Amino acid sequence: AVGDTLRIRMEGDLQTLDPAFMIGGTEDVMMRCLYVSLNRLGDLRDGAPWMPWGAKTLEQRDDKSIAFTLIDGLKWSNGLGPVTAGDVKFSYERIADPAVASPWAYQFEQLDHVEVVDQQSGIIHLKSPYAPIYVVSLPYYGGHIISKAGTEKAGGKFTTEPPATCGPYIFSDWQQKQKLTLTPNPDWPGPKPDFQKVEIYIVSDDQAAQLAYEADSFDYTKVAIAAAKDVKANPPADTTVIEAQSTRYQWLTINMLSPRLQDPRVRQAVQYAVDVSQILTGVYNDLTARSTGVVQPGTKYARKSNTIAAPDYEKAMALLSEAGASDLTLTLTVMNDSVRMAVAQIIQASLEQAGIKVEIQPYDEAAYWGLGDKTQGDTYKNLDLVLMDFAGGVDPSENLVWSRPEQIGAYNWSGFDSPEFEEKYQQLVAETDEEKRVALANRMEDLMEESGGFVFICHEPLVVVHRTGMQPLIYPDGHPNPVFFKKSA
Amino acid sequence: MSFVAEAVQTRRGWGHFPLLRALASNPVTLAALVIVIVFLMMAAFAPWLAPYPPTKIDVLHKLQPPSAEHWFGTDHLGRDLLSRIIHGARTALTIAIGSVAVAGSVGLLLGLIAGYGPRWLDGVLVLVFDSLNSLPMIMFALAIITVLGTGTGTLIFVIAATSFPSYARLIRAQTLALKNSDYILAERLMDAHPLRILLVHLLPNVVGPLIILLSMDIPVVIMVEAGLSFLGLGVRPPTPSWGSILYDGYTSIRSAPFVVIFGGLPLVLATLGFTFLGEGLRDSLDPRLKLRRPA
Amino acid sequence: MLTYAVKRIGLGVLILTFVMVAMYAAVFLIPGDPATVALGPRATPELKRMLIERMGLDQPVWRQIIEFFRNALTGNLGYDVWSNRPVSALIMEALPKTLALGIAALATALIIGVPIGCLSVIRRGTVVDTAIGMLSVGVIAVPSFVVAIYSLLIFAVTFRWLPAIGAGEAGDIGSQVRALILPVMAIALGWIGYIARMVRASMMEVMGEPHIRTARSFGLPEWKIVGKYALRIAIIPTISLVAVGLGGILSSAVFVEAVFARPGIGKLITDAVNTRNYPVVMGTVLVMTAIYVTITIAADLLIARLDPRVRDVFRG
Amino acid sequence: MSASLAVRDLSVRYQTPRGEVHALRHVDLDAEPGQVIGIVGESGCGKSTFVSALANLLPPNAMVEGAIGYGGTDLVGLDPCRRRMLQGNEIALVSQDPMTAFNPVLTVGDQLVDFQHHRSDLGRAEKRRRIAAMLERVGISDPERRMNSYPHELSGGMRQRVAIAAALLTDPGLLIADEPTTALDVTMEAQIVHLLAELRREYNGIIVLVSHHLGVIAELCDRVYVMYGGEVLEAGDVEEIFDRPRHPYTRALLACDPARFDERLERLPTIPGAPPNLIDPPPGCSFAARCSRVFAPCHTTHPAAKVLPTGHVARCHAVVL
Amino acid sequence: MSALLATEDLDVSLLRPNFVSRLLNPWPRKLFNILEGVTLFVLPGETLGLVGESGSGKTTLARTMLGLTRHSAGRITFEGREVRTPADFRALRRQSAMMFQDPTGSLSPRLRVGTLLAEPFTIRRMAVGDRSALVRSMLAQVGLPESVAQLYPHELSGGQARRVGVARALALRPRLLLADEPTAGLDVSVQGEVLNLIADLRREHGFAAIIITHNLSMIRHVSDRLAIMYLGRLVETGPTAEVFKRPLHPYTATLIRSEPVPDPRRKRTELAIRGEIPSIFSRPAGCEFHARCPFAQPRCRAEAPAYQAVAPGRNVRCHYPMEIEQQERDAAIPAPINRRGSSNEVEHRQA
Ligand SMILES: Nc1ncnc2c1ncn2[C@@H]1O[C@H](COP(=O)(O)OP(=O)(O)OP(=O)(O)O)[C@@H](O)[C@H]1O
Ligand SMILES: Nc1ncnc2c1ncn2[C@@H]1O[C@H](COP(=O)(O)OP(=O)(O)OP(=O)(O)O)[C@@H](O)[C@H]1O
Ligand SMILES: [Mg+2]
Ligand SMILES: [Mg+2]
Repeated sequence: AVGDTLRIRMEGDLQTLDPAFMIGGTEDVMMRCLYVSLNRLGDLRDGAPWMPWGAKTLEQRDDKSIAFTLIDGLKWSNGLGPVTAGDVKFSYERIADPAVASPWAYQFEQLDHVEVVDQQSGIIHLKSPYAPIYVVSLPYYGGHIISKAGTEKAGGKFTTEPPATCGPYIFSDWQQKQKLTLTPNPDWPGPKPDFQKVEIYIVSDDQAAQLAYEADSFDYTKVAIAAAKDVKANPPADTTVIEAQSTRYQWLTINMLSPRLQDPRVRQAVQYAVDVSQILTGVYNDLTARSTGVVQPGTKYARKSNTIAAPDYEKAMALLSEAGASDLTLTLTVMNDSVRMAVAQIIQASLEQAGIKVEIQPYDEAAYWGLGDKTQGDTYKNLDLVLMDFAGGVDPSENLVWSRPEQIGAYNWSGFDSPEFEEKYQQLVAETDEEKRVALANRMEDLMEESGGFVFICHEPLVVVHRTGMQPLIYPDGHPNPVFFKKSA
Repeated sequence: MSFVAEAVQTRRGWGHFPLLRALASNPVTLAALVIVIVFLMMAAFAPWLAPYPPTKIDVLHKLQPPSAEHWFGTDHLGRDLLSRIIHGARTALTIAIGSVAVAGSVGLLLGLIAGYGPRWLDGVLVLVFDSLNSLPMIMFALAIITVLGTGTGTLIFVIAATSFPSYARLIRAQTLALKNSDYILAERLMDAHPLRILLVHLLPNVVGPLIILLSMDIPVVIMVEAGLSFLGLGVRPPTPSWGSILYDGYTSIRSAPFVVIFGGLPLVLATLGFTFLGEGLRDSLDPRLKLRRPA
Repeated sequence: MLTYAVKRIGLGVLILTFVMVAMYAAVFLIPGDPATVALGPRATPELKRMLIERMGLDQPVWRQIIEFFRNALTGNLGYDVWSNRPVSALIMEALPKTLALGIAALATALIIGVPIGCLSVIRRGTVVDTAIGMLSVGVIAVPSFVVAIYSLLIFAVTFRWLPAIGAGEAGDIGSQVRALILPVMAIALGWIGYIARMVRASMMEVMGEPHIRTARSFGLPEWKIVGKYALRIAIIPTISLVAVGLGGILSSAVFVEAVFARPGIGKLITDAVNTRNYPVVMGTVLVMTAIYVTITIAADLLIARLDPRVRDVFRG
Repeated sequence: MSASLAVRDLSVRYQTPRGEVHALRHVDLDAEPGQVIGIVGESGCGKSTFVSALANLLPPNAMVEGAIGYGGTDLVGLDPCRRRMLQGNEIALVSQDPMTAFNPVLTVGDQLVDFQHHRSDLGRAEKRRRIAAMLERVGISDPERRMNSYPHELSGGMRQRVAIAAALLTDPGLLIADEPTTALDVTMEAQIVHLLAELRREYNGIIVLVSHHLGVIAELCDRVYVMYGGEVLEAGDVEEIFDRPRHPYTRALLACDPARFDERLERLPTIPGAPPNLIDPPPGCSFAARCSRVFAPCHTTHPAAKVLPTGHVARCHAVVL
Repeated sequence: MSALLATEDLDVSLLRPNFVSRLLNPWPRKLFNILEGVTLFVLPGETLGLVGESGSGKTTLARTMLGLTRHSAGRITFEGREVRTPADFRALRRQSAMMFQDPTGSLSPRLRVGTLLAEPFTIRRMAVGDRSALVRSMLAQVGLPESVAQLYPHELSGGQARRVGVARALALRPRLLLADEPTAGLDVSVQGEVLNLIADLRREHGFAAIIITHNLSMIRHVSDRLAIMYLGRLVETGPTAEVFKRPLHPYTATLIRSEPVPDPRRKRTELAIRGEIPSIFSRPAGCEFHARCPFAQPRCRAEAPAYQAVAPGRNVRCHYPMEIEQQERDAAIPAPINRRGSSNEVEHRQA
């Protein structure tokens, strides 16, 4: 049975409530409750369409300007007065300001400035046309609006105690690494959320979380992929299972900079030798299909198919001997959690069939991310194969951006250096015509696969269980927005 | 003299394996000895004993419950669990015996130096021992493993480096106790070289309790390896180890509990085996032996 | 006694210094920085630089260490890289929960393990002894996560007797105690075996001593001989063992804290290590080492209380 | 309480991995209340085994045969519960090493209170009063303070006094002292011997005193049992044994004691050879291998115990009635 | 004849036995004298008996003489030359040998007797032709069968271990033997064997011996001179026979009288000495024996007596040496505390 309290499980604790420095996960969920953004997204199962939220109106004036008007009665807590267009200007420009060093600055890279028209309305001016702004920048992460006066009073910086909030809920209690409690904001002018109280429980272990869900400790939780099959087959009582594809996409990087992989035929041999279907069955329980690229499947931008769609060990071996590399040993670098290790072992076994020996080299998360960083030395040139995954977005640009040449030595670990790709990327972000954008995105993924630097695996499945008596709303990033959870009759 | 005759006779009567016979006289110790020997055989002859290659993946038959083909079932990648456990014995015992041997030798050496050497050196060494003891293990393990990379050698190094202080303390305490014993004084009186005293007279007398302690610590090390596997710091996959089997089993503990159960079984058996063997050794070597770890 | 304590504390301070130097060396060795851990591809170089500066890692190591100790003396253990909350506050929130867990677990283990060990000695050589021996050594080898998961399944999911996760509501002792039961069980089980074994071993040693024969010669009942005459001596090595164990439990409660989603020191330090949140790591290690040192000193003093022979040596 | 002691044909064997040790063989002993029985013999001849058997404190690997009659009951066949009732009540033991005889972590007073557990009629305070009185009695000054001391705070002599006090507290009918002075200095030994001598004046139970110090035996005992190789070779009143020893072993033993000679000896007298192996005791007389008066039957026939008119009992072929 | 080894005013001081503070604190705070003003000599070929109660410092003295314990004041001379540096002591140790109190404990437990016996030669790197022949001859010398060479120390009986100790000590033909309690824990017969053995070997090789003991009845037969120690000081020295006949110090007299006599008709009725040896850490003021001395005078409580020569070869540390006021003293001996009930005694005698 669903009560007046919505109990949600998240994995990590809160670090900061400053949108400019937030990390994700719990923080984003919290901010969706505490702040407003100009627009918001719908459920990912509906394709996550965007709709106005903190703005009464939000319209594209021309390629480079968007006008907005805030809803009436939005008020800051702490007696800081009404929420104004000035606050919007402050929030966006702050994140875009390189001096602030916000990790989300890239989302507002194209922001020129925000023009304040009057108290409630303003115009967002872009440097160049940037179509993804409605789904990438405005509804989440950096799009949350903070109080100019409050922030300035706090010295321009704050972390877990925001100087003022204006969203449907207020942050009322925090038990470190255990529980966060949100209660309704009496000043909230918009539609009242269904739930009187939101509790966010912090449980990092998926196994434990599932047990705790069954023990009725909360009403909504993500489930480990390994357990998904079981949960689907025997769901706990009074439970609905949601299955979706998340925006986390996984692929195998084949590093062209590696001395062992300079020859395109060798890279292609690797591409031919990875049996992705085994990974999907073995690790993901066939909950998800093979991805054709990095772009979110199910959107119009997804490629129709992979160029190399099925493993061909003979071909791989032929390519290898052609390249004179029949005795190839490669290391496969991987982050040391159970899912990724399982994928790595299947890749290892699969490459073995083509005569490629693979040594798995696991790293802990922090060490792993430093491997491709050119400021940390030359390791990025020596990686062979890396199993990678990024959390992406629904707009293709968000996922393709990391393969740009300028990302070599940062996050383009394939060493994929294609001028054509860069050109197409620039066109993609500026283009507003959907047809053309689809063609651009598809071409970019073709380029990626042709380079021999990538084997696309999948977009990880998202499995969520929740009490039947409610309707959750999940953003494409896989995290819920508690404000729009509905009690079903 | 009849006493001498008696003594000589008994020596002969006991034959060449008095220790083995003494061990075998206690049924529990005998069982422990058998377990340990079985595990050692398993480790030695793993490739011949295992019904399947331990790394053979078969995703279509993953997490199969025990059956005629797979006596212990299969793991999350469809590998034969029994084969992995048999091969895992090799990894587990290599790491356990390796690190215990390394830690034991280092502890022995430093303990002797601390106990017999000059007092300032003793102070420095004790400080090192205590500090290493109070250093958080995971932090240390993480530092070493990220620098050296995972692998059996690294694991042995990490475990040895964190466990040798307790052996060193034991040896030091023993050495201090023996340092002023009459026979060491007698040797000093004959102007025996300190090195000779250390190696010929002190070493053989402190090493006994150490060996017993080491044998009882072997299962502890196996558990530590399992714990490090749990943190993703264990042996490099797909090498099977008891720790990694358990770790893999954890993710499917609900749907396929047999993985954890069969994966944990050798750990429990090995613990029983080595612990009781160690206790048996202690009882038959010297019933009054003080096996207390210095705090 | 006092001079002894002062000297031990001096030694403790030396150990602390030593450990902190080692920690800084480790930080120097371990690759990775908090920004890349938290943000992955979104971490900008500027942000990384900013965080490194905030952690003071851009300074020479010796300067960092001196700075750290100078601040630590004033109670300032640094600030969390992200939330900028004082590390001391984080520790103060996590520490009581872990202490409660550790102390409760070891107390439980003592309360159960010691009598079992005694029983084993009273019934030595019998089936009871062998059974206790097998069981107590056996449970040592059962990984605590297995106990944790299955106890969750039984007591929280099936019977719903006890809460599955968390450390209970702040200020509600009842709920805190209820939340403690399962984690305590998971940790204590292995320790029960360990303590029972330890008590039995040292008790068997004591039982061979002449004063036990004296007690026998006066016809004292076996339970009294074991439970009073032998235990008083046999418990002494167990105490230092438990002290070291308690020091260890505080940071090795990681698995159990993960499974029961108990916010504690173990979780704090592993999270901090995993995210390279070095100020938190340093502060926590300092506090944990200090606690470890304190506990061992306390154990020594306790032993001195229990063993008059040692006490006289301390009196000096 | 007082009753007489009659040991008949008592044998004790220890089970060891090397074989059975025949530590005590066919020992007879009689004692009346008020008597002090001395047991002498070389190391390893079974003295401790014998008194441990009397006090029911043999280690688990011991097997007992024969009978120990005490006040009409046979202690050997008694069930453990009844036997324990006798321990520390009827029979008390003062052991050899005062350094280790007391529990080091309990105060002397605590232990002495516990040792009176048979006296359920007394309260703790009364028991402590009795202890104080008894400590005073054995010559410990300031008994109240001493009761609160730990054993290691007392000197060896004092601890032995406490041990004697502990034994006396239970009003035993049989007081056994196994080498009570061996671990002590001459001066302490003299003081303990003196204390025992003083005590026996008012004590009316049996005292069994083990010692290999002939002087102590001579000073304290009424009757002496000379043991060798697990057997009693000669028994008799103290003057008889010291003045007119009949068994060659007794004679040799007495002759060895340098304290018997005031003038300096160039060579100290000795008994050549070593005691027999008790795993495989000789079939004949156990002293035969070392005896100066050995003749044919000694090696083959086990000599019977002969009762001499003087009250002597001797196990020797050479002794004629 | 000039002394082989002599000590003059030897002091040995030690930190209070607080091992923890010794462990942690290299600077000693308080000193206690374990030995104080010991002046003693041993002549070549002579046997000196060193007697005293437990804790009186006998073992410490022996160790100090060989440099195992450092002295804090005074001199040690060997053949007239002062022994001071470690090298001097090494040279001294080459010429002397020591037998320890615990016979088994002074043999390295993991080595066989054969190896142990050859050790003095191995350590000094002396060429020995046939090691087993050497071992055999050493065993023969102390009357042990060859098979003993194969045994470990714990397999030896007390007497055998003593013999091995003797063989080892005398292996290098020392000029001085220090024997610490050579008969402790042995049966009378074995005790005689060991002492006879030492005496025989001494006659053969002519070394001097210092025998430490508290067994008076034994020492009177084996020593030429006696030195009596009390609380770290010498209280009396003199030829053995004379000391036994006419003890000068009351302590010596009480020691002799405390020895039980193996004769049932000579039962002691009075107690020769009361009380216990005081702790070295709290030495009584004045004469240290005054608390236990039956003849203590006010002066004894106040003033420490000097160690003075009263007759040729006889020294005593007492204000009132015994023979001077013999009469008074005999009168002052305390009345017997109690006598055995006579009727009882008679009954038994008659039975
Ligand atoms: N628990 C035991 N197990 C086996 N043999 C034993 C045991 N106790 C004693 N013995 C053996 O029994 C024999 C007699 O020993 P006991 O202790 O009675 O001699 P004792 O006369 O008291 O000697 P001591 O004078 O040395 O005390 C010895 O040979 C001894 O080795
Ligand atoms: N290393 C030491 N540290 C502290 N005190 C010591 C040390 N060695 C000896 N003593 C003390 O010096 C005193 C004399 O000891 P020593 O062993 O020389 O006496 P002893 O006459 O040989 O006694 P025993 O007859 O018991 O062997 C004792 O009170 C002892 O406690
Ligand atoms: Mg005995
Ligand atoms: Mg001594």
